[in-house]
Amino acid sequence: MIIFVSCILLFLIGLYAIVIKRNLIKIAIGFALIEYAVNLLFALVGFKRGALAPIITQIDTPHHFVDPIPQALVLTAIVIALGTTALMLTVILRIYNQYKTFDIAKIKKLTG
Amino acid sequence: MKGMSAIVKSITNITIGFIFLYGVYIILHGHLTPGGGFAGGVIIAGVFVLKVLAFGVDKSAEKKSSTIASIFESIGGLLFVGVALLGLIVMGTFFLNFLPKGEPFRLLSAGIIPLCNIAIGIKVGAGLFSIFLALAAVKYIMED
Amino acid sequence: MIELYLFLGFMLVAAIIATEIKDLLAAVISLGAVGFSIAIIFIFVQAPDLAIVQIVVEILTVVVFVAVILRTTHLDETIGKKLAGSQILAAVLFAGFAVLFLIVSIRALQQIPAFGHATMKVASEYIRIGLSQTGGANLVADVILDFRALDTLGEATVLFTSVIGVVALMRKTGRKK
Amino acid sequence: MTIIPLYIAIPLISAFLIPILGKIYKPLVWMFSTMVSFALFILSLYGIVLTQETSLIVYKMGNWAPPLGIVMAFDSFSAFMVLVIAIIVFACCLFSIRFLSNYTGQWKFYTLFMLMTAGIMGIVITGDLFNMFVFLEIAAIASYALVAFGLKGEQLEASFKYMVMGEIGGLTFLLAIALLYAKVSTLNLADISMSLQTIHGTTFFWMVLGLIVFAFSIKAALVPFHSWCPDAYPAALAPISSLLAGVCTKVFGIYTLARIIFNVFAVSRATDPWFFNILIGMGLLSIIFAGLTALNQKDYKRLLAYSSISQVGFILLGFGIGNYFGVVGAIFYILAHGLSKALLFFTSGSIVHSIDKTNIADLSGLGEQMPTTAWSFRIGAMSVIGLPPFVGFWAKLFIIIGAVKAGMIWIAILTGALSILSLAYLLKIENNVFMKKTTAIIKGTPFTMRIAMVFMVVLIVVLGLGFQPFVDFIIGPAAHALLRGVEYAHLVFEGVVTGF
Repeated sequence: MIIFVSCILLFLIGLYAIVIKRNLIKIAIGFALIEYAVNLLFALVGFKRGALAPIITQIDTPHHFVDPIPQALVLTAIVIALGTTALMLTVILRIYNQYKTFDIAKIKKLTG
Repeated sequence: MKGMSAIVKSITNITIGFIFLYGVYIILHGHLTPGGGFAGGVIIAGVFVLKVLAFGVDKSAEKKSSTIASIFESIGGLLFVGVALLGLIVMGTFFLNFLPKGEPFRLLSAGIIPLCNIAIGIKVGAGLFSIFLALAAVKYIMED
Repeated sequence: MIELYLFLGFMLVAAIIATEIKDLLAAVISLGAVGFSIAIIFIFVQAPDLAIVQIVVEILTVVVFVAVILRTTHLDETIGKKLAGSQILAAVLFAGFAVLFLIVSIRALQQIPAFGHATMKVASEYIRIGLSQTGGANLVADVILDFRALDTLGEATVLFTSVIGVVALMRKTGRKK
Repeated sequence: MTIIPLYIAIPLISAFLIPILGKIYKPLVWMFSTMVSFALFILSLYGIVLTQETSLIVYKMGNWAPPLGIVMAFDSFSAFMVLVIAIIVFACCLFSIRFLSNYTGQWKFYTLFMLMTAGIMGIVITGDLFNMFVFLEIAAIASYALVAFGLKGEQLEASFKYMVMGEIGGLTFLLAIALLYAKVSTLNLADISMSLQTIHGTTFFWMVLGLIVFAFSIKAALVPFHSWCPDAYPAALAPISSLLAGVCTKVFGIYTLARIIFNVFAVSRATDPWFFNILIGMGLLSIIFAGLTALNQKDYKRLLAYSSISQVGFILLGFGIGNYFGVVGAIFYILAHGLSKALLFFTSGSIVHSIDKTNIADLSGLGEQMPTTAWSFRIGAMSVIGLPPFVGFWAKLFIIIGAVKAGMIWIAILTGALSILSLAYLLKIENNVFMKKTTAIIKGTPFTMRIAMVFMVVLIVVLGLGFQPFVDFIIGPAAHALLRGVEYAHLVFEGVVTGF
């Protein structure tokens, strides 16, 4: 239980960085934290106490493995997170080049 | 981008081949051991990143390598979809594992899985290298 | 399981440092610490595939972050400034939301199987037929490249999309004169 | 041979080919993209024919039986969505040809455009929860990049805002998937639906559904979470605004929400009326708040963006009514609003292309100089307001009939009355932009752009006049597909498998 809750805490720390921080890089860091939190929670729910990593080494022994599906899904999710982070950093870099600041309070061309 | 000192350069020269080989190993053994196309592809991208960081590139080389990377990326993607479509053409189902499964625990087994791993490896390696070039090395990518 | 708690605690501390420190480079290094502790946790929960991918992706993420910071600035000027009124309002709203979210998610987490007792309805089927039907000994590779290959095609496409997106946004000018 | 995976494979392969084609000969890129989108349009018509014969086609990826592998579940609702997507994608492609002549990096635009198409198509066809997330991310990442495509300051800023909001939505959805997986240990939508029957109504059930509704209300830009939308639509290039307003928000938010509520969680008005009343409330909030805000807007595209948010509210209202006519109205509204709003954003693009201004105060008297654009605007606007005989009228009528049949007279009256809001803000544009006289010389609208607008106008008029067979053969079955609830799961497991 504490293990799952610490994932939720990591999620909230990331959300805090996104909502409260005014620095663009900090917001990107917040996103990375949220992505980690969800990935970690997903990987943890597939764990089985006393089981082995899901790689078969011998054919005839009885298999007692952890759940391979969350591992496969988290693999996909990590890559998606990498793609999003790269795109977000590109937008941040271009914004910096135009406004010379990371402070979102100073970047206000849009209203509302 | 400028290169680094002579020490970095000579150490890079020694290690770069081994890292590349390790990446290829990870890709080819993806169906037997942990790792696979994605992890191996990132390692291969790392080889090129290391090379660029250590030796530096001039503008024309940058442009050339980003073009080559984008072509390789398209090829990797087409290879992957191609394997999927072959399943459709040969046996009538998208993504069917239509090749013989082979003997377990051998390098040449598991049907299309190693092929897919290779396609993903090429694609990921090329793609991440072009992200690195775009964000770190080139001032701006010049117009096509 | 004491080592698991240790790394979870380390992860949370590093995450707080990453959000609060003034120097952006240090923040990114702390982010790297979070990522690496997660990679180690993956090893503890018997997920070597994930650990490998997490490590290489973490390295690449940090490299990209550092590349962007080196081309711009590494000081967070917003730290230490007086909070604006809207920010205080946002902080209060966020605190309320966080408490609510925590309570509701604890209620929900109590209803899923406890840590270490995965249900494995479909997964046990994979374990049973995985090797004989696909021929791959690594069950995770079997899942991502055979049973759920469409996800992997999607994953490769996401990466392709973001590469094209990065290249498109790094053009010199948007419009022709 | 079955065609269902081709809806995803064709745009995907063309996206991989376009970078190579762009290096060979540049004009090849737009020719190829237009051809591909036309082919998709033809294929989508064939999909409608397929679903007339069988109510649900299951396509097993890699020939694995449902809970093991990923399946594509293609029913009448999916077929209808594919048709709407294909129509608007084709029109946007046509419109982009000349519009993009002012911009650099054409092959990048078309690659992202095709990736986005592949993503949207994937969302509506897939029968697997995690796969839905993956396609959602493909389409979303492509759209973030496309919003910033012009590289101006406000475009980058809008893209960043959109990315922040959109990713919070996406990651919340992933969190919900993780919780759901921990409980039911499967990812197939049909299998989840079966497993959830046993825990229907528990705290866990509502918590996960709440997370999903939260995630998709961000993606659909419903009112408390809409703030990205009025920035992103005006900032994007006109064809992308059309695509975003016409199909993206509908597919990202509304389609997914409807599918998950009706078919997966199998909630119905009969069992849980309070949940549907919340949906109605959210719909009304969007309609009223965004409609009133639209009245004060000074920018042509921003006004249309608020109008879009308000119209999405009507769709949610239709689903919230929850009986057959309400759902028919909502589904019809997806089409009606997609066509009309895409057309209105086309007119904004045509104005931007000619005089490069979008502030309503700076524009006047364009009616004489740009007759095609002006008449397209008028017809699109009448359809949005809901005047007969255009397609928007019938959609609204079905929602009102649904409300009356459900005994919610006041909702029926409100739906009719709130159309006046749309009338008010669209008249503002008509009066200022198209009516007055001007002396300025304006360069004409290019031929392909006019073709795209005329294509949409023809569809709006034809579907408006011939709505009866359309409702009988396409929308009615789609509504039945949604309303059959948990029956969906049984159909997937016994589903008709197509092959050679």
